[in-house]
Amino acid sequence: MALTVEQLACIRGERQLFSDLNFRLAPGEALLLHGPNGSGKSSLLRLLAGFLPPAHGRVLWDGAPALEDAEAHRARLQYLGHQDAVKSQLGTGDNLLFWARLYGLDPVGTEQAVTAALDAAGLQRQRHLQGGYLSAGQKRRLALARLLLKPATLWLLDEPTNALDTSAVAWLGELLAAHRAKGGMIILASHVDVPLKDARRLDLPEGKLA
Amino acid sequence: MALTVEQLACIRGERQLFSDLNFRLAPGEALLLHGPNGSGKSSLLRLLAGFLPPAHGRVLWDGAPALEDAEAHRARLQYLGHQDAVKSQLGTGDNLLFWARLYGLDPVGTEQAVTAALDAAGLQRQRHLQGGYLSAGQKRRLALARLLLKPATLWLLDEPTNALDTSAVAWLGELLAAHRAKGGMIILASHVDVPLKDARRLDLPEGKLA
Amino acid sequence: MSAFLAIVARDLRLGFGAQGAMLTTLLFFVLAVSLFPLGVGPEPQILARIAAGVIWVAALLAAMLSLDRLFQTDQEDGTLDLLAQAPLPLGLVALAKTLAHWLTTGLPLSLIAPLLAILLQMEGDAIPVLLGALLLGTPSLSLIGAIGAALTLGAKRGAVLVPLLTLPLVIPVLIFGVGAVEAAAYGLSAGPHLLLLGAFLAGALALSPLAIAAAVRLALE
Amino acid sequence: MSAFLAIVARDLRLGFGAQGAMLTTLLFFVLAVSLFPLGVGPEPQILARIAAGVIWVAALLAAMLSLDRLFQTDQEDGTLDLLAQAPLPLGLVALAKTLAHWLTTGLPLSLIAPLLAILLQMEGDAIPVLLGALLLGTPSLSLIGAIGAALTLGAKRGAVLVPLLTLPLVIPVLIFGVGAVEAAAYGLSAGPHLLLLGAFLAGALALSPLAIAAAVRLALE
Amino acid sequence: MYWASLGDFLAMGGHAAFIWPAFAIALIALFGLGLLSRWGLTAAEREHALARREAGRDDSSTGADA
Amino acid sequence: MLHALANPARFLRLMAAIRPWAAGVAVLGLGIGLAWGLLYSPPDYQQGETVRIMYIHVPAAWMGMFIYAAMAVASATALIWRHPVAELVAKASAPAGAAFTLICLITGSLWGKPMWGAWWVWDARLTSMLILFFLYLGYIALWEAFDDPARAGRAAAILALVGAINLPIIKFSVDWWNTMHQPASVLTLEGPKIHPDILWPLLITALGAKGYYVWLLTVRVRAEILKRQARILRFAAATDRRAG
Ligand code: HEM
Ligand SMILES: Nc1ncnc2c1ncn2[C@@H]1O[C@H](COP(=O)(O)OP(=O)(O)OP(=O)(O)O)[C@@H](O)[C@H]1O
Ligand SMILES: Nc1ncnc2c1ncn2[C@@H]1O[C@H](COP(=O)(O)OP(=O)(O)OP(=O)(O)O)[C@@H](O)[C@H]1O
Ligand SMILES: [Mg+2]
Ligand SMILES: [Mg+2]
Repeated sequence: MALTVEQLACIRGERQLFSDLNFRLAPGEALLLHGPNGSGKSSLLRLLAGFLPPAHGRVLWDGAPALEDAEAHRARLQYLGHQDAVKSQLGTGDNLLFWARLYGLDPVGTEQAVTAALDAAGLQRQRHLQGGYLSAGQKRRLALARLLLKPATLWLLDEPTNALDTSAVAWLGELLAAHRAKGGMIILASHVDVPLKDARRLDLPEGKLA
Repeated sequence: MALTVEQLACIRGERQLFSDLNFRLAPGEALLLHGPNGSGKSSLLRLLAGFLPPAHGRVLWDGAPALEDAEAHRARLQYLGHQDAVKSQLGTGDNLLFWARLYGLDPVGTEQAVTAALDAAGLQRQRHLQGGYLSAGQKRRLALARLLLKPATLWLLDEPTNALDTSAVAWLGELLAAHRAKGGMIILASHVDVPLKDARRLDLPEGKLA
Repeated sequence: MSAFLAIVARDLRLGFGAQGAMLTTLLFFVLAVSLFPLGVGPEPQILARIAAGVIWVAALLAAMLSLDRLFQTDQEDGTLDLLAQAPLPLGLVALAKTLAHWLTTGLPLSLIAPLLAILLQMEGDAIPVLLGALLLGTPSLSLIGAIGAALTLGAKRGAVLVPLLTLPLVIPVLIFGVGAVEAAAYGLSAGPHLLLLGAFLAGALALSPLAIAAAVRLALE
Repeated sequence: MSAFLAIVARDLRLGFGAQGAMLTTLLFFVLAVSLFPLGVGPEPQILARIAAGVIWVAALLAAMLSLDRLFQTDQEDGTLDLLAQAPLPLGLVALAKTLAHWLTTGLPLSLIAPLLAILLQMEGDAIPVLLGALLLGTPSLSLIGAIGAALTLGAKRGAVLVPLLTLPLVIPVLIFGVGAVEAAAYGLSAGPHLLLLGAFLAGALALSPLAIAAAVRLALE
Repeated sequence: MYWASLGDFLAMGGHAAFIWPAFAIALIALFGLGLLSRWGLTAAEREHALARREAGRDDSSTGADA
Repeated sequence: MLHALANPARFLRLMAAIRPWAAGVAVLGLGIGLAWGLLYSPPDYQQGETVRIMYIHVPAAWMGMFIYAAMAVASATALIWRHPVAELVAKASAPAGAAFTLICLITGSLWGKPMWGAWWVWDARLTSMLILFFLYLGYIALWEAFDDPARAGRAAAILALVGAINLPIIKFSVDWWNTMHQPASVLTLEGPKIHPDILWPLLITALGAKGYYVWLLTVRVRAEILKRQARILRFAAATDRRAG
């Protein structure tokens, strides 16, 4: 099990963000994306998640093209973007419940999984509060709690620590470590320090000419 | 010119977030708000901005109740919340242009002010790009650039560094210093280090039961 | 005043993108009206009889289509916070946004309505009255709709009540509007109906900024 | 399947709950239909003559009301990204959301239509046919409308654009729908019309998930 | 030639008010659209040349000037 | 080659080669056909001179329908082979199609006033033409509603295809709708009545209209390609300045 990226290039709106990107990620490994604003970190994550077609190059999973079989690719990854995907009209617990159901947890397991995830994220007290009333950090915690609801090998995280307080950052660190210990892979974009040991680092420069 | 807060308390949805809050801010001073997620930093800022009525206590400006004369209060402050208020269908430059017009800059000054603000924020190249296509950090820069369009004494900033890269954080540091040097006041909530020298610090504990 | 105009100009560009604005609404309106002959059949006498109703229903729909998002998008991206902090009373902000809405819906559709009336074989004498009634009535639709839009923002559980509150308020506009045209078509005086439409508009103009401002402020808490 | 139901259930809660979308649709429908007796006058023959057409056109227009937000709110808060990553083909996700839309618009509107038909003096025999035709036809409206909603994701002036794009495409539904009711009113068999409505629905059911999925994927790029 | 005189021709058997506008509108529409398109092309050519000068690529290797 | 549009030299050369011929066909076809129709063809025994409107009306109707089909084919090409030029061909076709459809509608209603006594009746043929006009306008509006041409192009292509599948159904249903009610008019120039003196100018005008369409395509597609290239160059220039 390994993710290999070969000569990847990305174009947004006729502008080339990066090109000739190569890296390989084995189980338990983590990759930290760095680069100035607008350098293409989020775009790279969206590309790896299969939202954006690569302008050039290949993404391989165990040597086979990863993006072609969209269903299999979806099954092995979890994506967390800049947005929290919290529905403001639904309660905090109901927000998670929906994702648990969507990810196909069985009805009995669902309740337990949601309770466990809320506990882990420190949102027990907010369980019945509408998503719209949560504070910014509480919303981000809720988004992170979703990671616990679906087993996936590859986590793609876009600035997960935004709006988190220190204790939540520590919790995220534990999450990441546990995921890697189970053989998971992580690609994470961030401008600030993230509790992620021995991560490799990929610097994206400002976009260049097509 | 000074902002004084006396015995302030805030209740959200029947839950008391903080109470008996007291502080005083003189020109050139800055206050850093700390506290875990959901402790009420954003609520305090919104309260000071006049969005939320205080549950108890008073906010004074030069000794007079500040929130009663809403118009005067609006005129002396700039508020930057968690959200960037960037319109995705408008171009980056047009986004700023709108705010400049709204703040009553004269037609000649408007263009210049917008160009200067875009330059400062490092968004010259994105001037004609739609707001929706900006990266997260670019949106945040755009929101910060708005601070340059309206002279105001009191800046209320809610986690301004979220999504900013290191160079943008440095720029923000300069902005803050310049504002204080001109006698401005700053109240800023953040979970990470902000380049703000000699700021006083206010810790908000977890909310208690009302 | 320049702040007021800035909001109007921005909303015109946003909702509808300056030039495309009028055109899209017009097209939509023409399309909605042309559905009726397809449903009711092509007989001219019948079309002429229902013409006034058809045009007013299409106008109501056009007004409602983009209305519920009048304040919502601004709230979701944080713009409403800053608009409330603008050097302009919130009532005027609301009025500016409502004006932009009317300029992109009510106004263009009123102007094209006479053409549609001809397609629907409406009585010639009734057509100027139709134009006048629409010009007087559609601003009320925008204003009352804006109250509803603002109420949806703040209302927590009660949002279901919003259509119940606002739609009944537009019924008078529709009744007087249709009434004016019918009166003219039968050779009676449309004056009283138009006067009532005008009075309704005056009332809406005076009261709805207050109601909208109150509702928006509630939503920002 | 459980993932499919989870989406339907969630959208129903979002639709019924805060937005009051269902009530708006119903009220608009009733308001639109009840406006015609005002214009046309109380003559029963004329009312009966236009009843089927008016009800169908009003249904068509009412279905457009909340349509532009079918995918948009989910896109704006990032939910659509995650729905596209769900262990469920995007076409089915789209189908689930469309089903929820129909359950909150087409279904209640069909159920209330017989009442309106009685008010409009429709032939008694035609009323069950009207109900059946609406139940068969309104899902097609939701399906084709969802294509329009997906295509305009991220577009300017989406609210007006969606009906503009979809109304021309759903004209067959209107024509077969009215045809069924009129046939029944004249004592003819409504069977062929209903069959055509069913065939159109089958086609829409088969093809529109593909088109919607393609359009949504485009919007996520 | 079917027509006896120019007057006959212009009168179109009494239907001039319909026939001539029909021809006029059609030709104006086609001609106008053609003209607009030509102007659009000229504008695009100018913009393209400008952009290319700005990009410092005055060579004609993009082959767009065929 | 990252941008398929960066070097569509062959395509542009082909278009440039076609353009003068297309222009010639357009001018000659429209000129001869319309002059023939106005000057030499006989009036109809029933419709009198108004029948001359047919020489614009009918070719315009044909072109309105033909161009939509061409647009659908181009859109399918764009979606399946991801060929950006096909997208631009579809985009460039839409105004031409809308214009011909509008001409058909206007000339038809100018014909209808003397013939039927009404500018407009809700006849099946008229109605389906009106719907076609709306389809064109919707397509154009969708293109205009996006600032990112890549997004707009593919969204519009999907719309054109959905419309193309639905168009025959719409036409069928509208035809059939109109027979339910009293048909509003009976067109008299059907089939055998078409005299060679009428048929020839009609066909020549139609050929001219086709030539006009091809000429318009060569102009508009070229403009679109240049505009896109200019955009690409602009981004490149901005990036260069920054890097250098
Ligand atoms: C706005 C009004 C009208 C519209 C939209 C319209 C539309 C059309 C269309 C779409 C066609 C092409 C049919 C085909 O070839 O399949 C057509 C053909 C024709 N139209 Fe019209 N029409 C209108 C009014 C009239 C009127 C008033 C007349 C004359 C009384 C007329 C006479 C004809 C004739 C003679 C043809 C050629 C028939 C044939 O191809 O066999 N049209 N029209
Ligand atoms: N349609 C478009 N046309 C031109 N440029 C575009 C378009 N869409 C996106 N871009 C540019 O592509 C870049 C996208 O960057 P992306 O969001 O991947 O950056 P990022 O590295 O995640 O930045 P941040 O640190 O701010 O989150 C931005 O510079 C943006 O301006
Ligand atoms: N209607 C309500 N009912 C109950 N609790 C509410 C309601 N509205 C808000 N709250 C709570 O009030 C608090 C608001 O916190 P606020 O947004 O001010 O926090 P913050 O300190 O800014 O947090 P963060 O660091 O995450 O931004 C949250 O804990 C939230 O759950
Ligand atoms: Mg990013
Ligand atoms: Mg906060």
